[in-house]
Amino acid sequence: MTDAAQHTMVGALNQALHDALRDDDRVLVFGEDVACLGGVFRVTDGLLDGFGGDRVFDTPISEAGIVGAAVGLAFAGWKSVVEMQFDAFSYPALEQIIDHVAKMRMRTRGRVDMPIVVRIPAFGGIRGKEHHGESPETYYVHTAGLKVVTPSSPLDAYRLLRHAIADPDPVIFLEPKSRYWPKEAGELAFDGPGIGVGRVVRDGGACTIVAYGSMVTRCLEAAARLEPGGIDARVVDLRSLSPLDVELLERCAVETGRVVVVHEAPLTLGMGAEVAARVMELAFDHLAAPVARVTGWDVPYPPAALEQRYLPSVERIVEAAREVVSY
Amino acid sequence: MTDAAQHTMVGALNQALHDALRDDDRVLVFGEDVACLGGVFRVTDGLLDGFGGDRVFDTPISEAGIVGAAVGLAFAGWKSVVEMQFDAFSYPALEQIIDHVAKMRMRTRGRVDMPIVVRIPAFGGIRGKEHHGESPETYYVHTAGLKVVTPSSPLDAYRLLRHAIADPDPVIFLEPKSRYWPKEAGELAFDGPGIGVGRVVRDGGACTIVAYGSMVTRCLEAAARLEPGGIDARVVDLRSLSPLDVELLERCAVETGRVVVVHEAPLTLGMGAEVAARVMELAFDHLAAPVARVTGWDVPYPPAALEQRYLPSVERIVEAAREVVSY
Amino acid sequence: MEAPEHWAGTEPERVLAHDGTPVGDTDVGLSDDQLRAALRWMILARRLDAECIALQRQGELTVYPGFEGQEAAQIGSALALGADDFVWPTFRELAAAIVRGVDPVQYLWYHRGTWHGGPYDPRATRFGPICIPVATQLCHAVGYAIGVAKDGSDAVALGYIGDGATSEGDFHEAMNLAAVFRAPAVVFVQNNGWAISVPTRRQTAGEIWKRAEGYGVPGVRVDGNDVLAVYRATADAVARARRGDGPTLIEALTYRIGAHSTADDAGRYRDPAEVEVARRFDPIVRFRAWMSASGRIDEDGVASFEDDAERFANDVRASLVAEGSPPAEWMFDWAYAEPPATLDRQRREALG
Amino acid sequence: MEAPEHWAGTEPERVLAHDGTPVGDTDVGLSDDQLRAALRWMILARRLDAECIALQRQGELTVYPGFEGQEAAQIGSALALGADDFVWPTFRELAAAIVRGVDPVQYLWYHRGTWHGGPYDPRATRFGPICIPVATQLCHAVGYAIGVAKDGSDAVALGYIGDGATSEGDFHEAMNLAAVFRAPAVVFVQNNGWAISVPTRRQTAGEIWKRAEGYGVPGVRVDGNDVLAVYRATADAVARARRGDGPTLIEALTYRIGAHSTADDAGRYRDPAEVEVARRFDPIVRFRAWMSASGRIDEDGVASFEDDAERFANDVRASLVAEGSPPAEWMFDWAYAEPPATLDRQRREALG
Ligand SMILES: Cc1ncc(C[n+]2csc(CCOP(=O)(O)OP(=O)(O)O)c2C)c(N)n1
Ligand SMILES: Cc1ncc(C[n+]2csc(CCOP(=O)(O)OP(=O)(O)O)c2C)c(N)n1
Ligand SMILES: [Mg+2]
Ligand SMILES: [Mg+2]
Repeated sequence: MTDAAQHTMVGALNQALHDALRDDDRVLVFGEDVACLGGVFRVTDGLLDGFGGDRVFDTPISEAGIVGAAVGLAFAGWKSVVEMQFDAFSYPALEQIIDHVAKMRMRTRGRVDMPIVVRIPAFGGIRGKEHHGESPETYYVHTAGLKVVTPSSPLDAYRLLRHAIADPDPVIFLEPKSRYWPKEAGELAFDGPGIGVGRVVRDGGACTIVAYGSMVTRCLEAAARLEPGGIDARVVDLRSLSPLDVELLERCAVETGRVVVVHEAPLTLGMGAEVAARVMELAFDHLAAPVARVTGWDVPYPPAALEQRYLPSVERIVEAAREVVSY
Repeated sequence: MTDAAQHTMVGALNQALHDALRDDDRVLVFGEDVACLGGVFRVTDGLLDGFGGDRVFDTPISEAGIVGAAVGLAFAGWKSVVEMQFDAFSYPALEQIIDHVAKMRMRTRGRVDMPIVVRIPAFGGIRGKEHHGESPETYYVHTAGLKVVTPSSPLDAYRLLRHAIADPDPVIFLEPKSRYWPKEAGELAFDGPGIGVGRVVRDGGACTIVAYGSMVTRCLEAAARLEPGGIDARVVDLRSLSPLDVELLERCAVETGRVVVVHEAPLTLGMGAEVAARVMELAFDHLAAPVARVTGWDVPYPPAALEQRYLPSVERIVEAAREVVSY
Repeated sequence: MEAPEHWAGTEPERVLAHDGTPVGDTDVGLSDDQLRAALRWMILARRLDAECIALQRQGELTVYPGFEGQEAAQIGSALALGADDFVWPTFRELAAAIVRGVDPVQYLWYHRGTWHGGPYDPRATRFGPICIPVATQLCHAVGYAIGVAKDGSDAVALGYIGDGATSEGDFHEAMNLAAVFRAPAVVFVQNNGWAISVPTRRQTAGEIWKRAEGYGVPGVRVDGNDVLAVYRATADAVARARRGDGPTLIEALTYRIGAHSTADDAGRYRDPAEVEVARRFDPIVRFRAWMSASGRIDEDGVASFEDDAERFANDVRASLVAEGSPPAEWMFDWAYAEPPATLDRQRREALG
Repeated sequence: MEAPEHWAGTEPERVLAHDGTPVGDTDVGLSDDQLRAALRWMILARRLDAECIALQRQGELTVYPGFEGQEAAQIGSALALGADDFVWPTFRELAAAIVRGVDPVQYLWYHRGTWHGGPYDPRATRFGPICIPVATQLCHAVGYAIGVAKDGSDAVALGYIGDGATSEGDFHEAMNLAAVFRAPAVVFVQNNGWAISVPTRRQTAGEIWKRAEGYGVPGVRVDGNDVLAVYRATADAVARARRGDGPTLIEALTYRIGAHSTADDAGRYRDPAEVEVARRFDPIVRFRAWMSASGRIDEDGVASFEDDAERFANDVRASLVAEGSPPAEWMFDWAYAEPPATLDRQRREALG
């Protein structure tokens, strides 16, 4: 891998899985269509050939069974990286995830780790069918015992997935489908910020725009549009939705005094609610304006024809930033 | 029913189901152990005798199947009131609830209503076993297409359940187990505030304590403790978690300038996050202090021996109120 | 390979041999006109399927899951239903949909990304919304069946499901509920050998129809490429349900000739030779052979059906491509019976 | 009523008739010492069960689900396991737990509300955490079985489940996964006739063991009150799994003599006459009759077991009531491997 190398997120995730399987022979990769097909998005392409059917295998269509099996495999000392084919198809596994994946460590008084990674191609924006464009993060972030992360770029996708697989705790790994194919140049490296750490992807002092996953790029576009108008917006990529990097949120809120949070998920109890509440708790006296939330609407995710009317647009983000700045 | 009559919440809910079955012959009541046994909490006691096995029936242990059947029954013109035996046992039905109960109306362009009520004995405080004391509201409140309500008193339980059953949209009805047995005197009546409307259960000007379900009583106790110290706290019972009564939240925030929100669910993305975010959006310039959240900790619900160390105590609520007032 | 591997094991019920020669009683209760109508539907359906794939290639549909090879399974079963019976489909039953009278253009709104589920009226057409989360629709079918039975109607609910979806918990819960409540339901499994890239042998170690006994209901294995056998097996199951004798599980052995969908590349996991073998068992060729051999149709008759199919496909295309985008209001109009105040505010923000 | 209704249908495998007279080969592979040990365990277990109910009445346990009548099913199956085999229990397998060497006091921490799941070490005891969401543990059992097989171990996973829980989707998914992967797993259904207030006939319309064929695995129906038959059926299934021949589904016909739990009032839904009938088939009486008739034990022998049971129950009580409350730190200590900063803050707030 040379510095010049260009990576898509699909390629970076594939490399991360490959390297994790290579570095730790307790790692398994399984799920629906992940082996022979290499996954419907090709994220697991070539892993079967590289590591054999004992470590990389296809399963029947049984999300609860897949995740439940991962729990049993953890008792047997295996680290499972399972794939839920699309966001909504992780819902059949929610009982296993909430009741067991998240609680087994506490239940066993720390005697049994749950080093399970649940990979979920998530979020919308790809003109997908119903149930193929949802943002399930709230269900997981609210569930104590889980960690939840989502990358916004190929290089960070590699790093976060390596960290997730190495983590002794269960990690829900949300992959922004709409960012699967854009390329990024650089070296795929494990080192660098892990889980629990957010990052500033654009500096600025006028306001802080907080986002994650698919929305980070849009926020950067918005920031670029704001610049000519004299508004230099800082953009934060949360990366880790649980645990949240509250120190970073506090610092940005204190330094800029104005915060906008952006996500695809519906407004009510979306991540923006937690970000807003934390920012108020940590930086109330520094806030010059209420935290603005730019999110999907409180309706089911719409069909392809309307999804761009549902997702936060660059215009809406720009508008919100202008409002908090001029508040 | 005379004004003097004393009602427990179990009795009020039972009466509401009885009256709904009597007033509308399209209403069905089914679930695990609801018919012959009358429910593990006796909420459905006597309904089988009163209305027969065609309208009140026991099912196999199949939460997904129960809720899925309710969807099919709605297509056939039936209004199902189903019971999930305990909070955590509603999780196997989450896929059916999120993918179908919440979305079917939109999917069919309004052609098919989903008049389904999912009754869930919820929250903790009864020294229950694991999975018997959880607060699942966030999973439902974040799901667009659902309504979510929870009563805090017997008389309101009757009213809310009647409204929920009459509602053409699906309603998740959370019953605070720990409030099942205390009595309230008065007449069980359908009229009065419906879904989407919160209520002030104690007036006061120093601060507003927002709660729902099981925590309302504790907040009233806290308010009583604060009074001698010269802090007259207003207490709001949200009643309706989705839709939220944002007008009421705005008014109270504007009038008192100080808000505390209390719930059993873990802090992160619990209802308190949404309340805090809304209050900031609607009353920023009137806020004298950051909205304080007094909640369960971000850990799995603990065993009986520790639950009172997990649940918001009167002391913690009092403490938080003092802090926002003296901020 | 003699035949697709998932057809091995118990011999399925069959009326016509693969070459169209009768091996059972061909009087399955269909008049000659109805038999001709069945053949016509099969020819129309296949032509429409090809048109949809073309429409997708041209960007008029987002993703399209074809059903080539499954015409007999879908049409034979759909024709066995009465007007009041209700179909609960997956995402692959366009052939059954048109037989049931669903407007194909409205149906295709779904694959065009215009609206979820299919905007046709599911109550009026007695054809449920297109269902994506596999197996979940069976619970709806069973609930519906329980509901109509309560109303004293003799209507039956038929739920389609694929081989892969039978691995889901909802398949099991629906089957068990149907059996316990003796619901007037028919669970019709189209075992087309594949669940995206996973062959039936890696989906289950048993024969799907054999699961019936465990639920205490009848199970039937039928040649899903024999439209007469499919019709008879379904008609029997429907009659049983109507009589109040409860549900039936039908496993129809067929084959997915195409890829899982236009987004799928079957070449990555499936030997083309297998498809060539499967093509030898084409359901239309078989039925047509018997129809002509038995003097029920001649070349001209078939030719006229093909003309109809051509016109049908062209009409569908014409109307579909003329469809515009749905108004953004639709996002807000039907989320709730009356939108809450908070949502109204969002609506204004979104549309204003 | 001759026998509990859910025992009707297929005759279960049986070694001893209800009165203890042999009806099959009594040499099931247990030495006389092992047979005496089995009887001793059954007597100890029943005495402990009674003690737990008393402890609950006295407020020393929160809620307790008794297992009276299921001693043969639990102990016969548990004794058929090897040291490396792993049990995945429900909430009612205290008898199996003590046989497997789980400290009953630690086990009862669960029912005392001291800690979830049972604080015993599940890896060291090869006994999984007490599992409440019914049927979910079977998926763990199957995953564990798949995992140990990957390590070349010949260990087997045995998952217990109740009749009612077999209606859950997880039962189906676990069975199907086990079959597809030929996992070394045994699914042991204790059909005790009731799921709280719901009798087996309203839980399923078929016979549970017959579901096996649909998954392509062997199914066995055994008299769950015949400890020898249970032992043999389980030992055969375990041997099959060890050989790499995959999973087995066992339905053990037994009876829940007590209420669902100390919180339940069975009088509301169950005819006491049914319980009286069931008592005639007591598993301990049956086994003990054969043991004495065959000269394997005498009155003194039984009396000494009863003394052991008395001591055992008293010791458990003494240690249990001596247990204090867990420290509040425990809430925070194990939620994550290293608690995140945000949680540390909460910890200080809670404990400080
Ligand atoms: C709950 C759920 N999990 C996963 C998927 C993704 N998915 C769509 S179709 C499909 C394969 C279905 O195979 P089968 O049931 O045999 O139907 P077929 O495609 O052959 O018609 C899968 C896994 C889904 N739609 N729903
Ligand atoms: C998923 C889920 N739903 C509901 C319950 C509530 N519940 C606890 S035990 C029980 C009955 C179980 O019956 P069965 O499986 O026959 O086991 P038994 O109690 O007879 O040992 C039910 C419904 C649960 N624990 N888990
Ligand atoms: Mg298939
Ligand atoms: Mg039972």
